[in-house]
Amino acid sequence: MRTVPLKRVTIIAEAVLEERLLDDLRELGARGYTITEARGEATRGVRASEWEGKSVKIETLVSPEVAERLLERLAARYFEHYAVVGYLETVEVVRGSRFA
Amino acid sequence: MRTVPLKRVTIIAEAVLEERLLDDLRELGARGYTITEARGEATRGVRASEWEGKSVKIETLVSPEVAERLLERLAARYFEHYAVVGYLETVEVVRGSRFA
Amino acid sequence: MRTVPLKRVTIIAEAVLEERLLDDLRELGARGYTITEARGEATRGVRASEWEGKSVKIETLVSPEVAERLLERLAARYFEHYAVVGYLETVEVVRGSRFA
Amino acid sequence: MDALELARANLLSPMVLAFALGLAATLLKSDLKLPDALYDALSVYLLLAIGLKGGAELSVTPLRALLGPALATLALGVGIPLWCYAILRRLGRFGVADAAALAAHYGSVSAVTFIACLGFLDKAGVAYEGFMPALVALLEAPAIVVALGLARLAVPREGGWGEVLHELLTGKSIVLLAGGLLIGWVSGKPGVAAVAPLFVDLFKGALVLFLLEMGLITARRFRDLARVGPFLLAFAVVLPVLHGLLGVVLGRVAGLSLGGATVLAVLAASSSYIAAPAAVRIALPEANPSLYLTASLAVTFPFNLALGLPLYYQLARAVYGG
Amino acid sequence: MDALELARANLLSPMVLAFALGLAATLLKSDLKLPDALYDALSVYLLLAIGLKGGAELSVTPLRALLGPALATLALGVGIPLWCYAILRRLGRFGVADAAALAAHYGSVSAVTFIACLGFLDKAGVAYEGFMPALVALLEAPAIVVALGLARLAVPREGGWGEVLHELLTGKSIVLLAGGLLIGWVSGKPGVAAVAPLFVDLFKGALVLFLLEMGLITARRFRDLARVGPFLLAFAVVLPVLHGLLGVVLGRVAGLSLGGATVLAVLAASSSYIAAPAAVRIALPEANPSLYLTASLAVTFPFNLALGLPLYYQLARAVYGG
Amino acid sequence: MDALELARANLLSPMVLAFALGLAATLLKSDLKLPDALYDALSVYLLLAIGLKGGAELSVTPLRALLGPALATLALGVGIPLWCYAILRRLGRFGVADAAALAAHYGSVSAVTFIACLGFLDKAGVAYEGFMPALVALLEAPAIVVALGLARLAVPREGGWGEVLHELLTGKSIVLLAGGLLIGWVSGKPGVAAVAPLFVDLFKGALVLFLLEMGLITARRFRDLARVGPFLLAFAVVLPVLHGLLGVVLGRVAGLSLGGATVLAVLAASSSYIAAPAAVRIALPEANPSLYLTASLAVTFPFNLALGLPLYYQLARAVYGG
Ligand SMILES: Nc1ncnc2c1ncn2[C@@H]1O[C@H](COP(=O)(O)O)[C@@H](O)[C@H]1O
Ligand SMILES: Nc1ncnc2c1ncn2[C@@H]1O[C@H](COP(=O)(O)O)[C@@H](O)[C@H]1O
Ligand SMILES: Nc1ncnc2c1ncn2[C@@H]1O[C@H](COP(=O)(O)O)[C@@H](O)[C@H]1O
Ligand code: NA
Ligand code: NA
Ligand code: NA
Repeated sequence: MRTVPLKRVTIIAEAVLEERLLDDLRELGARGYTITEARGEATRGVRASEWEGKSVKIETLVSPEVAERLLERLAARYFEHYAVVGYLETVEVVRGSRFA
Repeated sequence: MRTVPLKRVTIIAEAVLEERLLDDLRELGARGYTITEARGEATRGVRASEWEGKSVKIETLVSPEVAERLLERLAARYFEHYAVVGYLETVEVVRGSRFA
Repeated sequence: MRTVPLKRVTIIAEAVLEERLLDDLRELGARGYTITEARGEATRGVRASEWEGKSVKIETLVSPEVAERLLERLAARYFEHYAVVGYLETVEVVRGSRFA
Repeated sequence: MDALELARANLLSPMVLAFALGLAATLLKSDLKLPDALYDALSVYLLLAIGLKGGAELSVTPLRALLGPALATLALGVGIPLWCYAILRRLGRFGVADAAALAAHYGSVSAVTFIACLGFLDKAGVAYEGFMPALVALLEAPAIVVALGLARLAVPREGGWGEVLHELLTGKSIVLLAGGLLIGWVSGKPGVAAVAPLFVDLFKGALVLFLLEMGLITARRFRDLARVGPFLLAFAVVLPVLHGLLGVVLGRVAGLSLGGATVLAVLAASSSYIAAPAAVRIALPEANPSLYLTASLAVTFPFNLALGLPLYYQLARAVYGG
Repeated sequence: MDALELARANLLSPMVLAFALGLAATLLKSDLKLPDALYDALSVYLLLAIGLKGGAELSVTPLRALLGPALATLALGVGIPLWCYAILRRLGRFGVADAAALAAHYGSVSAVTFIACLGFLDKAGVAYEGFMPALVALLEAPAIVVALGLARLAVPREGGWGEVLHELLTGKSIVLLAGGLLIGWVSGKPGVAAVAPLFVDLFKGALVLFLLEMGLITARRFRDLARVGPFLLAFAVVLPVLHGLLGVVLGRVAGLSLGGATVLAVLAASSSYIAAPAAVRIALPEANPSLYLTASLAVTFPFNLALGLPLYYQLARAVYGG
Repeated sequence: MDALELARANLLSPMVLAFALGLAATLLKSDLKLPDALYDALSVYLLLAIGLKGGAELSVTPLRALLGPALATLALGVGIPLWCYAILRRLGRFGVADAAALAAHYGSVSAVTFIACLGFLDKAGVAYEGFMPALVALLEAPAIVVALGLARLAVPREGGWGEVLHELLTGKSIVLLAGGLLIGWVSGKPGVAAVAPLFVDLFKGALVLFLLEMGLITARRFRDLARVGPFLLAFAVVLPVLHGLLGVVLGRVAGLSLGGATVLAVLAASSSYIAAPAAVRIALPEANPSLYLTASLAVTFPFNLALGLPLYYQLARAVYGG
């Protein structure tokens, strides 16, 4: 089976940010995303215990360039004031050329 | 801690396909799976916006051979008409020999 | 964007274990975690079909040392009697130094 | 009440207004949403409730009174998909899959339109046969089977009927309706009386909440209206009216009361938005969901709810010379 | 009504029929399922409702009237796990963990069986003491503690009692029952009257929905019946009957009315399927869940619901010479 | 009833006791939790229900009777955030963002406190104007706009008002309240009567369940009480009392009845815990949520519920010379 290596970017954020993050994804070139409801805590940090509410986990398969832009956006817009975690991995995607 | 490298195959699909995909998993030799409810969109594609409904995310830890067969099955049976995404990664599994 | 390579440890377990696993995480040095509700089956195993209940999926970004300790804890305390799966991957985390 | 008066009363009922509120909330991009679990719980409740009430009525009805109406219902379930398919293929130039998918939807039935009809008749003070819920259960599946059969005749495909039939007959709505009918029938009026505070008294209020959610969902479909095209838009309004008329006539022939014939008209005119989409998505994956979902949910359902109910009742009054 | 008549009326009540519908739906592989949140919400509701009603009764009951029944209840909570454990070890040849786990389940109590019993008695027109819900709260924990204690005597293990006791005493069902009792007791009959439309009038209907879901869950356990073995199958039917008889006798000794003794019999005969499984899974992980869950949920619960209720009532009538 | 008697009756009502049960369950680390979907469903229900009832009343009220009370409400919505901001900045030495965030919360309104107030007055047998729910809808947004405006005056920031205003005006609680009012108004008393078994009769019971969940949530905030500091603790009790007094006086000036003035007092005294936190989190992310959430939810809400309601009623009696 031919697969294409892509970046999977995962963003965990307070639910109140969902709409804005999806706008960012669209603007920066992501071709799709998947959301699951989550709950979590940053056990030693301050933030998460203060703003209690649901979290969302947003995953998107994107090209390395889009991944880079997404992480930059996270750092620029959200890290200062919000409870947001972002990370990326390389995954092998079937029919992956659709997404890059 | 000794771990075994295995493939983690992730399938995101419209919920209506859940039973069929699980049948495929069993038939092709997966020894277990985990399902989470998800929602998503393919922001530029056509499909996902048409068939609005819940999605499921199915994850299974399998040997590389089973992973290969699973991806082939996805391509053969579902890609044409359904909103399905599939990808794989290598993960290090504790007690992993159970699954391969 | 500068990222830090970290381990993402995923634990899938029967829901009844949630509190204990989170205690383990805190004790062993994880700085945060994210939980999603899941359901699953070990299709050929015995355990999961016996104890029917919800599962939780716990994910935590940690240093390699903490990851190692977590997996050891899983093996020591839970594998014998409980339906628990654990695996790890390397991911690239933004602002990752917070977690290690 | 005269015709206009009834139409006005229907439009200004809490049930139709709640639907409109749901539409408005989505169109205004409000963050209002009802939990999925509430929607699921309400649909279980509504189906079980109409089953129970219908069953309690059945327990005091001679079963042969059901025969004529049941045959009329089956005739509708078989006939409607046949001509819908032909019209959509010939006049509408739709492909096999899309035509069959739409035929399945318009031949099957919308339980919530049925329920709204009961509310409408109750308010208008019009009596109807208590066993009508049994006809809903009867009408749900046949049209879907006929439509899928038409698609297979046109384009043979592998795979048996087993899975499709099983899913249809054990689908949630049939199980709840038929189960409720059985429970109501076996435990009788006194049995149902014990649970009436939940299953009877709260019924209309629950319908208001349900229609609020239906409004939210329907409005999300509106953005696809453009894709549906003028032919299908017209189809989604004209065919229900014709089916309504046919339902009234068949109801009269089958010996139903004026109210019962109105209900049968609504069953015929309504189009499925739960059982048919699920079955069609599995059995006819190449059919385009944005066609059948949008026509059924975003056009026919609101039309029936807002205008169809009083219209079919007027048709029945005309036919019954009432 | 005579014995057979009562048994028939029980079997044909909406509540038992709803349970049967749930069983049938699962066995027919229907896709019917109730949202998890509905199940959780209904169990919160039912527990709080019986607490409130019991509490309002307590507010007009002299507390010393409770003393005898409370002692009888505690005696059952301590005694039942002792002989269950002995029987399972000696006669059944079960290991320590499995025997203790089962003893915990049969010594504790099933709130939903209790609730069904109240419905049964109401329908049969039999009065019972209003404070019975307090006995449910009292009976939930002791047997679990005794059974876990037996397991620790047999096979000493590290780890204190703290966590287990805390989880038992602050478990959801005890908190809701005891909390409801307190609220009902403090706010009294007028306080509870203000919320009666929700917590009293809807009670039976809610029970029907809950038993529908219980039927769905129970049937999923049926596939494990084979693993349970003939001894445990017999145990899961015979012991409840013996406990029912004992409950009647102790009820009489403790000065309960005929209806109250029937309720005590049901408490004794019922086996836990919420509090005990959760506690046992944590404290005795090596016990096999498919044994205790299947025996308690797939055998004893349906037996009590369908046949046990009228049977224990007959036993009470015999003992009371009624 | 005299003052103490009323305070006692309020504290011992099922509604306040259910809140206390929720607090106790969390503090005892019980595993009791209500499904999220139940909480969401109950809040949809409660908002829609008060809208419907208020709307039905509006349909028989001359609209000009609303003018005075509406102006009084708007005056509160504009004034309260102004002086709250000034006090918090000057006396409390809070930063711009935190002061504005708190001002938004105390100027806006808590629907559940309002609902509890209606329950209190009903029980005390005190009549109030039926259109009060309209004032809740009116009071929700203005204070938040004013407070965010103050923050922008102090520290100009980019980004328009568009998104914030849109989110405020289409927020779930305003849509449900205003939508319910419209539905009730258009369909009138007979329309609402048809759905009264759900939306009126069950209201108090639903409030008990909702307050149980509020208790669970509130207690989780208690751990942050220490971070809030003595100034804010005092602010969270003293300002509501002053706002309550002001509400009574304005109510009298605006021509409300004694009961209506009590309700207006409660509106003024209550602080938002849904609309304001969501708006502030987006528009003022640098404000510390543990300050505004804890003050509003863990101090002011319980204070108003347990002590404020009878207190504001006494104030109204004093002012009205009743
Ligand atoms: N080390 C971690 N591993 C996994 N998830 C985390 C971790 N730290 C934080 N999170 C998640 O990210 C959210 C926000 O974290 P923070 O920005 O640190 O407050 C939390 O609610 C968790 O769901
Ligand atoms: N680029 C993507 N990244 C992550 N998930 C995606 C992506 N594209 C699609 N999905 C998910 O896959 C489902 C089906 O997508 P599609 O087959 O493209 O219509 C969507 O509902 C999303 O949940
Ligand atoms: N091969 C697998 N891949 C993914 N998840 C699995 C796999 N096997 C088991 N699981 C998950 O782990 C849980 C416990 O499995 P077990 O310990 O094998 O009974 C199951 O309920 C599944 O959710
Ligand atoms: Na139809
Ligand atoms: Na027992
Ligand atoms: Na206020």
